[in-house]
Amino acid sequence: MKKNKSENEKKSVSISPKKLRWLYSSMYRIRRFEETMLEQTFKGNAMGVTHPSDGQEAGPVGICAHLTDKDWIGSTHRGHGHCIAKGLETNRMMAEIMGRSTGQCHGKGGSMHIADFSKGMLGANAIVGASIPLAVGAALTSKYKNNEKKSVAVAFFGDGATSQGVLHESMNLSSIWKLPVIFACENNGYAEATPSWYAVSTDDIASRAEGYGIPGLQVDGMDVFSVYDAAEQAVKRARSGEGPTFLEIKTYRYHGHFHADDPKKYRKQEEEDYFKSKDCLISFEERVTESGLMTSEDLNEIRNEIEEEIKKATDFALTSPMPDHDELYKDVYVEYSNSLLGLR
Amino acid sequence: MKKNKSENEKKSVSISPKKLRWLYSSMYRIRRFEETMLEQTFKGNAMGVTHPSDGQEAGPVGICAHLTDKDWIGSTHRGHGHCIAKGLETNRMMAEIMGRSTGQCHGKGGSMHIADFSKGMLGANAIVGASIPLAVGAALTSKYKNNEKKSVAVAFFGDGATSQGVLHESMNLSSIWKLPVIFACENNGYAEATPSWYAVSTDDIASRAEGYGIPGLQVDGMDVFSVYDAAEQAVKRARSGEGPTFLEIKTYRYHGHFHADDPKKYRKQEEEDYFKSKDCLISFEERVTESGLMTSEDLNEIRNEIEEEIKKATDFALTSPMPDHDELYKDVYVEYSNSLLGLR
Amino acid sequence: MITSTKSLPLGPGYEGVRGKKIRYRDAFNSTLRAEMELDPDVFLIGEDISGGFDKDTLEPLDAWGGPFAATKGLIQDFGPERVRDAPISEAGFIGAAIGAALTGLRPVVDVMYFDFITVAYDQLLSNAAKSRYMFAGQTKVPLTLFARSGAGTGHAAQHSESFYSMLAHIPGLKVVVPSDPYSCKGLLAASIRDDDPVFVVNDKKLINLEGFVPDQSYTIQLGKGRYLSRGDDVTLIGMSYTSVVCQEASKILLEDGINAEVIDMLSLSPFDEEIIIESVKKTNRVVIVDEDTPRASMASEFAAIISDKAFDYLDAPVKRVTAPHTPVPYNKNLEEAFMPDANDVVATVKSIVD
Amino acid sequence: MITSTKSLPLGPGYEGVRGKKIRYRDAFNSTLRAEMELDPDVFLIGEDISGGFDKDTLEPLDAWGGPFAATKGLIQDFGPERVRDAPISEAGFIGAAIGAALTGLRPVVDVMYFDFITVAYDQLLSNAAKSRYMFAGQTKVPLTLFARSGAGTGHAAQHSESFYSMLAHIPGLKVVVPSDPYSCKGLLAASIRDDDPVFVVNDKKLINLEGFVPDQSYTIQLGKGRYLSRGDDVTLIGMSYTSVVCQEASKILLEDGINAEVIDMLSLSPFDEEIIIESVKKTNRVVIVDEDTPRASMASEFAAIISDKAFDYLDAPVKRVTAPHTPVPYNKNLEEAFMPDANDVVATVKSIVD
Ligand SMILES: Cc1ncc(C[n+]2csc(CCOP(=O)(O)OP(=O)(O)O)c2C)c(N)n1
Ligand SMILES: Cc1ncc(C[n+]2csc(CCOP(=O)(O)OP(=O)(O)O)c2C)c(N)n1
Ligand SMILES: [Mg+2]
Ligand SMILES: [Mg+2]
Repeated sequence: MKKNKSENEKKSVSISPKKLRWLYSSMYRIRRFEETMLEQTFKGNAMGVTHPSDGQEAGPVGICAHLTDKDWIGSTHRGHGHCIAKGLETNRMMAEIMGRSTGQCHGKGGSMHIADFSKGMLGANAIVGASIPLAVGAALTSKYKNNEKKSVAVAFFGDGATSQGVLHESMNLSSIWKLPVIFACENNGYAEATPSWYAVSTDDIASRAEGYGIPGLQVDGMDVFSVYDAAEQAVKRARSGEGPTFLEIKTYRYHGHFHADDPKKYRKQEEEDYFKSKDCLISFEERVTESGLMTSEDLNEIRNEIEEEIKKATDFALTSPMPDHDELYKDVYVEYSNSLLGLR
Repeated sequence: MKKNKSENEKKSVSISPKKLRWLYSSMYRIRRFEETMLEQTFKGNAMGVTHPSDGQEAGPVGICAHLTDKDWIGSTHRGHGHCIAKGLETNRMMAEIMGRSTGQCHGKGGSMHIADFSKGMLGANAIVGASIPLAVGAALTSKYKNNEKKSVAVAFFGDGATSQGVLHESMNLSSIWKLPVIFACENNGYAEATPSWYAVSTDDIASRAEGYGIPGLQVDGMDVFSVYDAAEQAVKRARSGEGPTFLEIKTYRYHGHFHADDPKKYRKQEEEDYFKSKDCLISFEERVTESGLMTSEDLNEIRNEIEEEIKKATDFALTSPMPDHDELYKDVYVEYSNSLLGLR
Repeated sequence: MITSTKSLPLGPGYEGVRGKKIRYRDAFNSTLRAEMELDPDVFLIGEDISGGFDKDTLEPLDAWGGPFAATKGLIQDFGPERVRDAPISEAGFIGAAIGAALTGLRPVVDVMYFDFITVAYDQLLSNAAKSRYMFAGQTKVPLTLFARSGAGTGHAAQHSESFYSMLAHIPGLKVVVPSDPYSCKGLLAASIRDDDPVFVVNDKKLINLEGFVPDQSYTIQLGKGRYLSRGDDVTLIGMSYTSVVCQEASKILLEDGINAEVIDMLSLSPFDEEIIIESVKKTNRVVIVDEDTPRASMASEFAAIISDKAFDYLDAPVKRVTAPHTPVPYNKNLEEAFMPDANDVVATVKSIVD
Repeated sequence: MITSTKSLPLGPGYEGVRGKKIRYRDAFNSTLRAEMELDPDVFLIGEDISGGFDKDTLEPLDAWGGPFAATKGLIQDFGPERVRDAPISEAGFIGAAIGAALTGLRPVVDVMYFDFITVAYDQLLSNAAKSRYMFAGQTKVPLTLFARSGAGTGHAAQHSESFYSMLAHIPGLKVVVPSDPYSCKGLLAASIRDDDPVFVVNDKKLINLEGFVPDQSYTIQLGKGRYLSRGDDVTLIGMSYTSVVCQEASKILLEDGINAEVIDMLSLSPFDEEIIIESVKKTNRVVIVDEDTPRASMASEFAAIISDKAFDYLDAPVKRVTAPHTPVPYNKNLEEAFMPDANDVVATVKSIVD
């Protein structure tokens, strides 16, 4: 198995200024979205449970940097980062989390089910592992339509999800069918409070993929350039019809499992400190300013734009109306029919 | 991964005469049971579909040689060989296949659900893959009771079952919990008519186990001594508390998937010829007579005994009564209660 | 009278229409073929539907014609991309089929035995049935699944289930239970063309049943039942194979001067509330016949609907004749006792008709 | 009056018995503890029930007290063999629990959210529920599973199900739905001691409900319902949280001079047919209230039983008040509209009581 541990200090140079800007702004957008969402959750403005992904930004951003709206991603309960990296609008996302009619799913899906099919976002899924075969199916559509070049699929999932059998079924299927799919395992070390060293019988998850004839790469998920490079290879492989790749992205979630969880109860301070010292935003900032690719002013400007955007998104959400009562009965079936819908 | 391809010509010498006798008689018993059962199925005496395992005898026999009634096995739709190797009585098995009250399950289970808990046989299972976690559970009981030395569990399943996610979940669970379980994959090259080279994304299934921290061994399943040796290691590992082992047993079924299936439609004659040239009975006979461990007369005597046994088993089954009507309602729950049982 | 655009809930009565007597299985197979010809986005996934491959040429062999020969001949004509043979990974490939449906294809999945859907139950319930709702109509799941249900073939407890009521319970999913070659063709075509996930349940006991099937293309509207015979004394409600059982029972009853009206539900979700109410309002008595086990079943559902919406018209207790609350036994005497038959129905009718 | 051997189907009326007011969750937790102390073969499996481990000492941390704090404190006292933390492999570890049950242990499984049982549905239906039958009584499956059901907490479509009717449909499985701390203790103890597989459903809305619980050990017989209040005008049938809803409704109805009799089913499989029939024979009117979706549900089942066995006593249509046939929406207004409430019940009662 090829390890790929950000030895490629030079890589950033070959990325276009526009893309660099995109990488940073996307990561910062996720960070601020999650922090703001948490604030709003604690204010009682989210309607349910929320699972923040701050700390993990480099994974989805490094991968989605290679994707277009025609490519698909599947996502999880911890899905806001995937959504933002895939280009969803933060205002409609925030509105969804607040259960508003202007939300991405009219307030019917919520934090764990944000979807935007126009952006290639298949919908976040709250059953651990369950979205993995959906991404395989999107890749199947691509192959069926002879369209690998234009459309590949990425399944995002956590270390905990590797214990679900459906991942293994999905790896086998996509391997024998040579589907353009990427298995993106965000290994943040924990599934709820349970550490992956307890629950996962290997410390090299990527190596499992080899038993399925799938190349497995382990990457530093705190470094967007590492992820970017590995994803580039994987996406290329997919687009050229060579089949699936497995990426294990070593990362960390800064907050608890969900908004009200205190991770200090089960994680050591030094572990948190270690990952925070490698923070994807700070390391990006250092890298690009040191190499002269971007200036502090550039970065500052981006941050200000995003602050503004997130503020607007929050206001948009807070001032949006609740969905009509009628929404309860809509979209169960394509044809809206009262008689299908039971007794009240 | 350690390959173990019957280089151990000498091994047979160290096996006790009694055990050698047991190996041969068990294999022959399975062979004749399956052939007789097929005859009876075609005569209309079996009540449903039957899946013969002749050709595959060396696998279950080589493994169960190391087990006692306190050890457990889980089995499949193709389970008669496992049952016989585990010491079940052929008359009650035949009676079960003929749906008789004297059958192992009073005629309620049939060919695909033969069980004998007194012999450590957890019950055959007709859902592909579904018995694997049951064996893990039996191993868990053993560990819970601090009883690994006395009780280990073997999960038998086919190459087709390796595509079921529950196998992978079971491997991970038993690895992190260090359970005394053996994953015995009988790779006969086909799942129904579908070849494993199509459906399984690796030609080294045993190697997948390594991704779970489980040693994987590939053995010649036409040679009972090869299986015997590999199983010895695996059982020892389990009994000494070191955890699971995965055995891939390369084997072949001589008949079709089920009684009425013609395998010529999807298998090549030369493939069949190749495996039949390595037939477990013939190769055993050659080995033991050449090395002087047993004589042709010894073998002949065993065969005659078994012929007699199977004939008696068949007569026993054919002359046994059908179950009472009341059996329909029994054993749904432990407490037999009409009021639980619905409307008729 | 029969057109491909108009639905035909009422079944028989198609005299003058060109057609022939064929088996249920052949109606199924030729409908699959027709729908694949009609729409290039329709494709099949299932275990063994290629029936093996030649090791040297990699050509599919179609050894079995797929499970129950349902897909026979299709691999030759449509190739392995449109007849996609799957490993034994129901959760994986049904999940993949849902993903394909979400992204624009129309997958049709052979689940083989009905029982096996439990292995993929989460994909069916949490993804296929809910995606459209959770995502507020952004997407649809034009997925069709089919499988063989029912006891009667000695396949024992894990290959003989009829638990379609559990599927009909699930909002977002549709369930149909054709009972003859005619309804098999019309409902399968309608299911494949439908934009929601539909589960098509085929009772094994129907597979070789013969019946008249029009040559032309047609669909039967999902959610519509039909009358199989008319009568004034009692309503018999059947579904899947029990529609055949009800017809048998009605013939026996006729000899005793009891005129039974037989309704074949055809669809279980959505289902035809009107036809039930209409009939019971006339006959004032009803027996619901179902091979599924009784608790929280479709038989319960129909009884509940009737005792609410036709209450004022009922002259006798609402009766169910179902399988007992037991798994399916192997022994064929027991298995026969498990399945509701015409005698059970007749006896129950007589208990409520004076 | 209360003894550990005698069952107590009737609930309240235990004046003079020592006990205290505690929360449902605490009744659950202390009963788990008591049953583990009583029988060394009882052990727990579930995700996060150790609540993490210290990397250096390998000590369990019990960070959460398990999902919904149900297992809080148990890992410390019983250790990791009896409180076995599982990876996210429901099919695998529920299968393993069944295997352990088949070989002599009494596993108790925390399924966390009710919805997740679909991931292990095959193990539940094909193995847990059928093993004893298929093997003709050679074995038993003394397995208990528990999970949290219900809408009302903003968990949206995949974490809010109440589809217990699908489980009650399955022969070989038992299902209980305690509705207060008292029944929680008695039914959980009975379930763990029972030799068949039992699914204990805990509605999230009940978790913090307080109620009187006797100190002593007792069980409530599986399959028995109880009266929560007596009346002559109409029978309200509740289960799980809707028993609370029915009580609320009965108070409102009383203000309008309508005396409702409230039945709390407590068990769904087996269920207490007699109590339903007895009550309806007296009140002649019935409304069944259920948060599960309506089709082929337990509400349907009770309606079917009533319209058969109490038919002659009915003076009005049999009514159901249930969730609509939709997934659970996220937005809290919609979610509230999804759940049946006391006003829905009152309105329905008024439609059948003159
Ligand atoms: C099938 C299923 N089982 C359990 C859960 C409860 N659950 C939600 S998130 C989670 C942990 C997931 O861990 P991981 O996959 O590592 O993702 P992370 O939360 O770390 O992003 C669990 C157990 C669930 N949602 N679905
Ligand atoms: C979950 C499930 N899917 C499909 C089947 C149908 N089926 C029965 S046996 C079989 C092939 C099994 O192949 P393998 O595991 O290699 O065992 P073998 O028959 O070769 O012994 C299939 C697909 C089943 N019984 N259960
Ligand atoms: Mg994680
Ligand atoms: Mg095989």
